[in-house]
Amino acid sequence: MTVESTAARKPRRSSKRVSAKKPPAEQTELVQLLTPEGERVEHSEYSIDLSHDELRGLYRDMVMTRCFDAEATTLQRQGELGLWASLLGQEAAQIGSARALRDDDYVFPTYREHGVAWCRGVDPTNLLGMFRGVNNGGWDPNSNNFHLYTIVIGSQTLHATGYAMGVAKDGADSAVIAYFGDGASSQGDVNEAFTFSAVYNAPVVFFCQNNQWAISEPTERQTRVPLYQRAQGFGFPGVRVDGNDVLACLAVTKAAVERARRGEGPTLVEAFTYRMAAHTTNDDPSKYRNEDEYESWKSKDPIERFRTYLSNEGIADQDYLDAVEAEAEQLGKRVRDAVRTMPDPDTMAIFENVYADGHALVDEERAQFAAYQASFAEEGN
Amino acid sequence: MTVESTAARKPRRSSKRVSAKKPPAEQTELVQLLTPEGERVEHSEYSIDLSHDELRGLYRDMVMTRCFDAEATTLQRQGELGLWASLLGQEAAQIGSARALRDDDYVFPTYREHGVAWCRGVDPTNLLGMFRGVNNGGWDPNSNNFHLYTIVIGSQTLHATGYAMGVAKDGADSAVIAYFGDGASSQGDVNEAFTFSAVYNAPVVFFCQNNQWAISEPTERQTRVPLYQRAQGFGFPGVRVDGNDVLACLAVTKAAVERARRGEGPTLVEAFTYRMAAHTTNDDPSKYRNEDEYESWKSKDPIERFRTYLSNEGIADQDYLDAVEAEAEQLGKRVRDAVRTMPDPDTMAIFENVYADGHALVDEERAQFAAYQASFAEEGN
Amino acid sequence: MSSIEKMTLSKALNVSLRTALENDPKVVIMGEDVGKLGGVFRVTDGLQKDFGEDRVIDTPLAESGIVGTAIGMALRGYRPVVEIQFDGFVFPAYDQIVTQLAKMHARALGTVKMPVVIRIPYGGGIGAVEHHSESPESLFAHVAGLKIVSPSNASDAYWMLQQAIECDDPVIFFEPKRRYWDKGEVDTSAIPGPLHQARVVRGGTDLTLAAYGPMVKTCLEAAAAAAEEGKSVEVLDLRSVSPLDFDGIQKSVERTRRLVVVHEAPVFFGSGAEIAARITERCFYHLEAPVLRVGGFHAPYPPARLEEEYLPGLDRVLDAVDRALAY
Amino acid sequence: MSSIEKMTLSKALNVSLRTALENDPKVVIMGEDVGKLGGVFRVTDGLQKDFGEDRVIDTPLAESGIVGTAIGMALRGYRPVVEIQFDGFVFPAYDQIVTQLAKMHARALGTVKMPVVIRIPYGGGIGAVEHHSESPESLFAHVAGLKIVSPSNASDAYWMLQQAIECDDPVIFFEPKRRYWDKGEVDTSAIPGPLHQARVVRGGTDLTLAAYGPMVKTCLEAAAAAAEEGKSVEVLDLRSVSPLDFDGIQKSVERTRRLVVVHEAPVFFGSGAEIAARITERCFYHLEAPVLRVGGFHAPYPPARLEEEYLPGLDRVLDAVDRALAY
Ligand SMILES: Cc1ncc(C[n+]2csc(CCOP(=O)(O)OP(=O)(O)O)c2C)c(N)n1
Ligand SMILES: Cc1ncc(C[n+]2csc(CCOP(=O)(O)OP(=O)(O)O)c2C)c(N)n1
Ligand SMILES: [Mg+2]
Ligand SMILES: [Mg+2]
Repeated sequence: MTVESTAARKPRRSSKRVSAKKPPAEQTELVQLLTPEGERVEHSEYSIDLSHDELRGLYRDMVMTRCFDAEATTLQRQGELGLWASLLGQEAAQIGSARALRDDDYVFPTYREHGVAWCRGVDPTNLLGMFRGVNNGGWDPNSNNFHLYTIVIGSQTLHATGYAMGVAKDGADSAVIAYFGDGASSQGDVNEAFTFSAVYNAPVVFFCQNNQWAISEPTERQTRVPLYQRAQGFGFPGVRVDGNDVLACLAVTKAAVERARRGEGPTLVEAFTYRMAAHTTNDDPSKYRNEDEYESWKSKDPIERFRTYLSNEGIADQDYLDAVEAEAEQLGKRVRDAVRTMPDPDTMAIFENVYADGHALVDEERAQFAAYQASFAEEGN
Repeated sequence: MTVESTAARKPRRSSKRVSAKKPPAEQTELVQLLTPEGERVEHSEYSIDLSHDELRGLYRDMVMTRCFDAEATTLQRQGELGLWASLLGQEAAQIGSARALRDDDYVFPTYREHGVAWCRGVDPTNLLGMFRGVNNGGWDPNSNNFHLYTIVIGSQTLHATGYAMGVAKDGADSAVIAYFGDGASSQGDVNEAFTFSAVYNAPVVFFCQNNQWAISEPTERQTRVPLYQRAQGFGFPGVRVDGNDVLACLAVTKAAVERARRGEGPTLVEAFTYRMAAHTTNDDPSKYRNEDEYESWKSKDPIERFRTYLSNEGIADQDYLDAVEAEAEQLGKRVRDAVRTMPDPDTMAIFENVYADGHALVDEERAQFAAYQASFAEEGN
Repeated sequence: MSSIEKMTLSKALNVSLRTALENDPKVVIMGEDVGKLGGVFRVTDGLQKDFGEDRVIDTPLAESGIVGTAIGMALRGYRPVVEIQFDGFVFPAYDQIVTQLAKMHARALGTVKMPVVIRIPYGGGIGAVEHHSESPESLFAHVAGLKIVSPSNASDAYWMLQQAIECDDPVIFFEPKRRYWDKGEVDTSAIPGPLHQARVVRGGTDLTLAAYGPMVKTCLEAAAAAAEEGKSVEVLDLRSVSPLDFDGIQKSVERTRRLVVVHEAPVFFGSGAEIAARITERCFYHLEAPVLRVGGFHAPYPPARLEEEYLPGLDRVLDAVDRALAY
Repeated sequence: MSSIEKMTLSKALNVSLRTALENDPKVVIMGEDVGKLGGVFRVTDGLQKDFGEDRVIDTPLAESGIVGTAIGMALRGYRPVVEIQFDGFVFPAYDQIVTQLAKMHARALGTVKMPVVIRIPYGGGIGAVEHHSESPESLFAHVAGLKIVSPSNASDAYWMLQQAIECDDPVIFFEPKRRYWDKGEVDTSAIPGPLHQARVVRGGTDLTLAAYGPMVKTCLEAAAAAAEEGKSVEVLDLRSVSPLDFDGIQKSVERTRRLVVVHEAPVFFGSGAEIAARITERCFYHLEAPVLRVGGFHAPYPPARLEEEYLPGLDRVLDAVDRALAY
């Protein structure tokens, strides 16, 4: 028996897909407050009114984040980090959404939310610990209400939902935000998070950065309709926002967060953006995507467009831009120095924090290993 | 710190739910071809044109199934079965959907699809093996293209999707149908099946019997919008059909199956029905639901309404109805006898079929156990 | 003031949950059918009625979701006690348990705690259909970050659950479902011993039988039968699978010089393997026979009509005792 | 006609997959990034280009879905070879593997077969972040219905994968990722030995080191180092974890009278436990020392900068050898 191809079905299938997909999505469904050319436009549902200070702040956040990210990539090339997952191109999605939050809100990131971490006040060098291989998560989640980076795709969405259920139980009006990617949308856990959050009306915002790639797989391998539409099937609203438009990301996230505060339950925000860099420093995108796509997205760069807007509107002058640049360089230097002097963990850290209340076997193995190590020291004497 | 209730959020939450739910759903969204009073109505999208023989056949299927089911319940009470999961009330959903299939289509059931099994030609006594505890699945799935009963909620939906991917690969125009319950809709696996089937455009029909209960939990614990709407978020159509209307179930399933054959991919059918019996013979529904609900659904009984229709239209006379009744009693008797004489499995069956290609440890344990057992025989001598 | 009462093991669990809900407002119960129904084994019977839907939460039918949201609630300061309906249905939650729940405390360098209890009715002997009779404890014991316990009687059921809920680590609490209806005395004002310590439930000098959960009773019966034949068999109720009380086992084996480990779970890669390996290392010069294991076969749990022969019963335990004594 | 070629272990896997795709139209490859990218380790490099998207299938990012649909395809007559991207990401698929894949053949009373191979790059030593360095084989070995193998060299990689794909049972194929770049000779026209048989890769008389996958190389190095000190250490490449070749181990241990088992996975409830328990039972009167185990600690796999000390290396193996010989 030979294996026939599915060709017979394919033409219909792909024609189906084309008709169901992008053209309407990108144009009519996408919330945008700033065009790629840096022109401010209004949206019927989402508006925003920020002071010049606040606007400049968003710019600064994005520049600082990008600079930090570039520094980390360099540090990886120099062997100071084992790996780096760059957020290049996703600054607007991250800064916009994160700046919609209050301090008492809680964030559940993936492994790529360096911009969000920045807004939460997490020291950037802290983010590098796990990429350098000195720990598996280098900060106390509760000091900035910013949970640890989560690598197992999608699992944090359930933690966010549970946390939000707890918030509701406490009668607090905080909101919770869960970040995840387009690839993650396929995981059972993410869909269970949709179910639980809807059923319990949990105050959580699902913020999906659709950067159009899950390593080498384009979003069509995960869904045949725009991802924001997924929410409707679970009974809560979904909205697609221009992920390279920091103002729109802020406005849309703010609206979602406020819904959550008002007790109206979850919202899915799909930030339509693009992963400008490789998946991680281990990855070689030339294997699976072409230069054209990259170029077309370069012209939609989130920082460029925002700078154009700020300059055109006279909100930021060259001095300000230069000052931010200088500050970013300072940050880069600080991070560089900090990483290079970051101490390796003590070997015995292997046995630390395995349990909060202790475990006899860990104690036994710790003691044995210490004795084993001491035997070398003795030999060395 | 005290735990406040979520009361502050609750009013809004529940008002939200009410407005989003049943009233419109049941009336405007529900596909119906036969009213609870047995009156034939037309539907703009779904029609059906069956011969009198075919119509009588559907009636016979439902009556035979119900009778078999009742017999199994009795056998459980008598201790002949360890457990029984009754389909009482769901006959129309099962017979209607199953009669929409061709022999070369493939069925993936839960543990309650006795009516579907009947339509596929599986000998009813075969279904009882696992409930009697003589096996974990008593038939060859390929002899009737009816897969084994699956107990781990939702997992068969992925098997169905994979099978359908294989069908497409073979270039065949068969369809696959996956049965599952309202509770199952919450499982990650079911949602992953939606994703895979959509992405690969697999020829599969997801047939959800929303019998409104997952053991003691009402459907509101699984979703706050009607379940058929879930499909849309994954990019394929969902439709809600009156699950107590055998004609509508047949028409809607047939349309979905034909879509699959034409290479248009998956469809979700939600058959809105009611679990008239306990979850299983172990369950006591009086703990969690009230008599009223039961009574109101009794008046929508799928067999009653179909009989009324057949009688009113002169499609079946009393002789026919009596003949079916008699045949059903025969079936009951046959099943009763078969179960009572069903042999217990041989002890050594424990070691059979663990592997297809053998495994040294199984061989070793089999031999040891045989020797151990033989030692008693010797002692006995 | 005495507070000793005779009750079934499942009732003891129910009372223990009630006490926990009363004592700590952060304790919440989550699971399928734990509310109005009170769980399929009635272990949470009446709790939702008395503590409300906010404390006793019926969840959607999704085990990964249950454990995943429990983790989130623990991060928020709650102490969720999660019910998995049957042993065979814990696997959809396996990823959340193994990659998240078990590792969160370490990942956070100790800054967050994971006081989550996962209750799982486990084991066979109740004539159930597939997936309702398994003993998956080994699949969790290998994973660092989890604690695993299993009571064998009503008193332990009450107290060990109290201790599990008070523990700041995730505890998988395996309930011996075929012993749910066994009655025993529970003293709710006693001071319990350490959660992870084995207990000698019958003294003996010729051989040690080590078991936990449902097999403790079987071992006691076997020891009684052996006594009639003049063999003095000690029975250890291990109570905890992670950590295992190797000190306690060693102490017993140094006296009896023979050890048989009994569990329902398959022998291959089961608890008996770990116990045999470590005790052999610790007691190499004491052991007069290899540590023998009695347990399930390397086969799926069989249909109900075969379980009596599949499950380690009196005869198979005694057979192992005889074999060990024959060395 | 000779067909011997020197290639890396990962290349041998690639060639093996290519051969399987050529020989059997029912073989399909499924996984995340297995298509254009050729997998994150390039094991499927070039295969989609040559065999098309219908044979080499990029899947949605959902491991349960991958294994679940592979089961369905196997039911339809296909022979899916599934790739899980890293060890730590197999757990979302655990339920499908344990409750469905492993049990389907038995559930169907033998009427259906489950020829599904699950390839998992596993183990540490590559300086990766969390979840990318684990060795979860024990968590599968306890489950009946699965077969578990792990090659240690290029030739075995090629042949064992051929055999796994030909096998009508589900096989979990653990690939020692830190050995992917090690070169070895592969004779693609040889006649391979049985898939589940251990192999003596270095003869010796004083002690047996048993290992599989990545640790075989370490054990060979340890044996060489021991030889310099005048100790004759035999090294067994177990190759298969389920079934374990107890006959092969026993034969070796009856000669050497001492056994040390080495694996990266945590010792507690690891393969070493099962081997120690059973070999002690089989060779009770032969063993001059308890079976010792060298492996991971009961702790999450540590961050990369600690893995050198965490992983069993030459020194820790030699330490165990010395301890065993000291008895
Ligand atoms: C459960 C699981 N499976 C596989 C992986 C390997 N992996 C890491 S990132 C990634 C792609 C994620 O794509 P997406 O969700 O779109 O996020 P992005 O990386 O684009 O930000 C994969 C497959 C993982 N980390 N976890
Ligand atoms: C993974 C899993 N979790 C829990 C159960 C226990 N269980 C058996 S049936 C059932 C309810 C199923 O409800 P639904 O999907 O609506 O199907 P119905 O029984 O109503 O036909 C539950 C929770 C199970 N079988 N599998
Ligand atoms: Mg992405
Ligand atoms: Mg139901």
